[in-house]
Amino acid sequence: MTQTVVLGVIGSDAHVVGITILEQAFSAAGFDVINLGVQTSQEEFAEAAVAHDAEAVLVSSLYGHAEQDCRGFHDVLESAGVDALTYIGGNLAVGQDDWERTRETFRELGFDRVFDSETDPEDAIAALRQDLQITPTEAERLTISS
Amino acid sequence: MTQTVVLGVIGSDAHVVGITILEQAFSAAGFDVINLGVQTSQEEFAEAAVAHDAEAVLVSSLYGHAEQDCRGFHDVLESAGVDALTYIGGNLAVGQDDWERTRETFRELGFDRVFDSETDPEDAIAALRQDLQITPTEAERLTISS
Amino acid sequence: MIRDERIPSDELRRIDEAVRDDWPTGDDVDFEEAVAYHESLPAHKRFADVLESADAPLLQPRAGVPRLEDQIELLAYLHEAGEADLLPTTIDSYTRDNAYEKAREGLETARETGEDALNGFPAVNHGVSGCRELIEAVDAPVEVRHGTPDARLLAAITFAGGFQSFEGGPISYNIPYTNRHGLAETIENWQFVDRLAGAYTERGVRINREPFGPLTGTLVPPSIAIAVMLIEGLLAATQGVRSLTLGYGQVGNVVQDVAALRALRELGEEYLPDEVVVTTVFHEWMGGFPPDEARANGVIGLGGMTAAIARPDKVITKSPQEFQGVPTREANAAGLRTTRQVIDMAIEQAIDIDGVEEERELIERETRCLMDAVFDRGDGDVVRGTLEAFDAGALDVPFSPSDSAEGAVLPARDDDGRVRILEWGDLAMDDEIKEIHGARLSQRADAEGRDQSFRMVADDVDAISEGKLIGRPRDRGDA
Amino acid sequence: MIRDERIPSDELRRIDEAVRDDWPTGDDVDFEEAVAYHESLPAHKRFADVLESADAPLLQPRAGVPRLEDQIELLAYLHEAGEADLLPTTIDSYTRDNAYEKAREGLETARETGEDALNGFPAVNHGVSGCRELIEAVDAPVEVRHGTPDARLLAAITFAGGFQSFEGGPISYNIPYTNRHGLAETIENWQFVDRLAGAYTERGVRINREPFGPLTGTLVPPSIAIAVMLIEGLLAATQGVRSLTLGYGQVGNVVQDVAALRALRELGEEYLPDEVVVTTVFHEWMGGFPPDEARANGVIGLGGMTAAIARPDKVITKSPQEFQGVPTREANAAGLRTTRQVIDMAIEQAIDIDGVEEERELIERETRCLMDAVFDRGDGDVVRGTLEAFDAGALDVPFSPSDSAEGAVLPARDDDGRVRILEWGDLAMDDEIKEIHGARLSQRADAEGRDQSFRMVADDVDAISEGKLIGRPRDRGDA
Ligand code: B12
Ligand code: B12
Repeated sequence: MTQTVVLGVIGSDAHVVGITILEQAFSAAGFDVINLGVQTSQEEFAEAAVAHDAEAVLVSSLYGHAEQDCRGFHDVLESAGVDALTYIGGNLAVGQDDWERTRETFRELGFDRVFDSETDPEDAIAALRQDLQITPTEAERLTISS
Repeated sequence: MTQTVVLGVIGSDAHVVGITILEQAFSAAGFDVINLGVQTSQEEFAEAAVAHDAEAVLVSSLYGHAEQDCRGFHDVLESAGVDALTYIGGNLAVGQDDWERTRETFRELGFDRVFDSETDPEDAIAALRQDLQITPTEAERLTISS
Repeated sequence: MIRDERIPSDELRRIDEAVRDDWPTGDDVDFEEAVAYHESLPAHKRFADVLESADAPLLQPRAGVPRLEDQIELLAYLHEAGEADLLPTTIDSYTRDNAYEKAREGLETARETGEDALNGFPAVNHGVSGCRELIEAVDAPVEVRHGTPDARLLAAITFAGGFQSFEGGPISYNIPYTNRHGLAETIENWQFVDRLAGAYTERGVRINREPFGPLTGTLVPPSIAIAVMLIEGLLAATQGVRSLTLGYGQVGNVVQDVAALRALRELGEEYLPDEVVVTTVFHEWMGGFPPDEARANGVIGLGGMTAAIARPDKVITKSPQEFQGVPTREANAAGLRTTRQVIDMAIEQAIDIDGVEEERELIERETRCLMDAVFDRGDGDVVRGTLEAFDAGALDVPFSPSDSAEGAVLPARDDDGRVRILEWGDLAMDDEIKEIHGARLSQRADAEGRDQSFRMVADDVDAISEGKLIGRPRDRGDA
Repeated sequence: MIRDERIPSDELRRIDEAVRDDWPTGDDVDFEEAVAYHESLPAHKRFADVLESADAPLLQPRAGVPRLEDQIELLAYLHEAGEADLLPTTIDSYTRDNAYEKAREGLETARETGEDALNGFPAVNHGVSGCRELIEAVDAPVEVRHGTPDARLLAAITFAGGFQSFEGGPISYNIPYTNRHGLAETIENWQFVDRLAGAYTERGVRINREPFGPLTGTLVPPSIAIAVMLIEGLLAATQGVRSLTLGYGQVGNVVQDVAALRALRELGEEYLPDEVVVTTVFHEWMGGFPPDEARANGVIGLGGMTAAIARPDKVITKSPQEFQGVPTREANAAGLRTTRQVIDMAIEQAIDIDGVEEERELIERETRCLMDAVFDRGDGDVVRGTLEAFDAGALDVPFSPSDSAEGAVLPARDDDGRVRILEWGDLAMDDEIKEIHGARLSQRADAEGRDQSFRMVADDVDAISEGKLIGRPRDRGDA
């Protein structure tokens, strides 16, 4: 059974290269990826998560307005009845900010995991597998023995 | 009347390019330059200063051992009866030291002026003229009107 | 249906008034008074003149902070400590979205808290007088740099505010920057911007216009970038622009970059009307940077070297902190000085590299294919041709976030590191050229012992940030 | 009279014992045991093998601090954070002067106060066991780098201590480094060093020897540097050295630097016996650096670019703090990574520059003139020829602090930035070549509207540190 993830760039941000890579990587890893593209609103994320019964919502932000763009996001998700993991990643602060502070900010906004822009897609995939309790080794073993 | 300066690189230091430039610059500015070359000992400086009745002793050091090399230098000059201005310049500390601290160290060792390696030869010449109370404008005026 | 025709004066006036009604600061614009203001500026602040008369590449950074005093200080610093020849004012994202109210709030927060709550300078909210304060306070020409699909009000205010150069264009500030605006709409918006620049030009105030050459900054094949520059140049010329700086973003292969800059200049001279003064701008690598300042300095060094060989009129520099976020002013100035040192050490040398002419010819042939497709489809009208070519994917931009471009073209590097096209989509290109690209890419695939695939593209996207030019398969080592 | 002949075994033993008597730590050297020790080292610590089998330029920094633990930490850091392929151990100035007692005191002070009271690693005082601790603790091959005219004890101890590469030579570690040693004396000293390296080589432990190519680091004409490399290579080969890395310091003109490195390699292959494996090392700019890290990164970038085109076997990197003093380890590692990034981005590209072959031919012709002068004067004996050539000024090094060289040669850049010779002194050079240089320099003088003079030389000496390659008269601006 494939798991569905919703992916998009939030706010007015149009940096598309990162999610293009992520879409490919998550698809290659066996996920069903709903890619909403750039400049996606909080509501569009919520609607897509509901419509596709997503296990996870992956938010990308590069342009430095992530904090403003994500305020209230988890309320919107909740009101829409979304009960999915939420990850955010990319370049999350304006300027040369301290990463620990940035991570804390987004944890407090409600995200389950916060990734910096050095993140290798494989790390995010590993994290999601862990959070969704998919053991890749088992999955692989199954594939091999099937 | 031309004024004599003794110039040399102290200690085991063999960086010759700087004093080559300085020799030319001080000569062009009208000084009589006694260039002792590299790897000059404290005693050699003192002897030359006495022999040529120098107004100033210009010590260069680039390789980072200036402090060790200059310890006791002013005693040696004094015992030899040298009563000249003493300048030191170049790269005076090992590593990325604080310049103000370095300057203080060499002032305490007895140098009248301490120059960093960004020094333009013209600045050193101007300083020497000032210390020897040669007003370049007057000198120039004399040259022009003579 | 919108066409490539000059906006009549009365229409210009009508739009101008409507646009200026969008936000209170629009009221302060008075064209006649603004012309007089520009005339009062000293020669060394006249952007077009300074750029066009320079005899070596001028350097310009990117920089924008919300508060006026901070922006003044920042630019003065970049001018002095960074030795920048030309200065920028980068506009914040809300203003680019025409969300002037949000920009106002951000500016207020910035003023109250001292924090940079916006990622740029909200020029519309600073208004004509704020802009002029900036122009007067700094001692070099200043350009507005942004990424705004609908930049009409921004242009009206910044032109009146004393800025004499304005980046962007209907394609280059749409396709890479947004998914919210149709191409017809942005062309119409930019016809106004160009017409306004043309109106100043007619009055002797030559506003310099600079289409944004790097597009998505990510492995853009040179001919695609150049075609977009020529189209935007033609559209601007129609509206009366007479000083045009065509742009190009470094791909990292020296031969290809030098060839592309030559092709850009030559085709610019050829395609644009004689009365337009064409200059070129080279952007240091616009794709993903290494997450390490030392390595970033290497990327910048290669950019400077390329600029020294190609001799564009202007270079937009990057900072060693590009990866991380908006750079500190020190890092920004450092990027300028690193670039300056490399250029100044290399520019007096005769460095003629084999193969540049051949590559230039290839790029020119490709560009002509694309331009022909535009002219043919538009029956001679560039606007119609552009709309139809993008609609059909005959013109396309890789990694486009916009639905206005098919986004079907996929680039990859060949074995020498030159950017070629792996997936053509519906791009209007001769078969012979497609074969050349195909051969080069299969040569690389053979060398790497793998198929041509999206994996290769993804590897190339990451390569420079991971320390290499070409994204070779990892397990096969460096060679 | 000393000649170019292999030191007989018994003589080798005699000198070895005498030298080791100079300082207590000499006692711990046992040749047989040392050979066994080298054999026990893993393959990736065998300097010659690692260098000779590499397929891309290996990077090596300079670095030396007094205390053993600090040196281990420093090298480990440069290996990991700097990604250095080969590691150095730079020796302090007292040890270079054979002032082992002063070095001992400095080391003691360093140990007591924690301050770096010496400007390098006093390997003689650390002794065989200290050296081995270092070799074992770090995970790459390590070279001894110094500047020691009489390096016999240093060689005996460091070879026994597990180092497999040793920089220097009788000319290159005399002329630029000291005024206290005659050339005949240093040749004799280095015959011993080479003979000792040869003794290890005979036993299968190929000690890599690296003559110091940059000489005074200041506008050294390539042919002079190459001639010195060939002479030192020949002398080393006579004593049994079989792994030789010939060096060259960047002058900053890309064509000349690439040509010089090619000439160095080709002439090295030609002049040295077949049984010697010749490799080359390129030193990033060895003259005065800009007093600004950002600009210094530009200088380093140009060095990396040159290396990518010329592809030497090894590159010695500079740090952005070169101007200031001994760099922090972070800056040292940064210089490595900046270089790495430029090389890795450029090396897969085909960059063939016009005029390299022509310049290489010129450099080779010049070098042959100098070598002929040496062979002629020595009647076939390189030692005699070298002594007489230096004595007569037929071989000379600009900016030499040593009385062993006439120091009459004065270099200056031509209008393209290539280093030419302005004052020949008694240098043994064909008139035709002198005319070529003369013509190039007068072309520059004309372009600058001034005479060829020492002023021009002084301007060139300062140029790179002031941001340019060529020292143009200041009031005439950049062009
Ligand atoms: C290319 C680029 C552009 C292109 C974008 C083209 C396009 N449409 O995609 C152009 C030139 C148009 C552009 C425009 C702008 N840009 Co820009 N851009 C970049 C650049 C150089 C590379 C981004 C990139 O493509 N990287 C390659 C991809 C593969 O990596 P990535 O995006 O980081 O994504 C990876 C990871 O971050 C992670 N990831 C990302 N999202 C997520 C989400 C999750 C859940 C997870 C797990 C992981 C993850 O995985 C991805 C794949 O490996 C970066 C700087 C850099 N990184 O070097 C600046 C940068 C992101 N841009 C910046 C800015 C400010 C802008 C502009 C606002 C400024 C301007 N002057 O025009 C505009 C914004 C326009 C808009 N509306 O969005 C800033 C952001 C500053 C900040 N955050 O503090 C940066 C950092 C540059 C800088 N130093 O100033 N940009
Ligand atoms: C060229 C050079 C060499 C050449 C020297 C050739 C020669 N014989 O001259 C070689 C390669 C041989 C060399 C050797 C060494 N060098 Co060296 N060298 C340099 C380098 C790159 C340039 C120096 C130079 O010629 N500058 C150009 C001239 C015109 O400028 P200048 O010397 O600074 O002189 C000007 C000013 O300083 C000032 N000035 C100088 N003296 C005085 C005196 C007075 C009174 C006044 C008013 C002004 C003044 O005016 C001068 C003219 O404008 C510098 C780093 C740099 N600056 O970029 C390192 C540097 C000086 N060297 C250094 C070191 C450590 C060494 C060695 C010990 C190391 C080694 N690994 O071999 C040996 C020492 C050998 C010895 N016994 O002396 C260090 C010194 C570190 C410190 N002080 O903390 C430096 C700073 C490099 C570094 N960052 O590590 N070096």
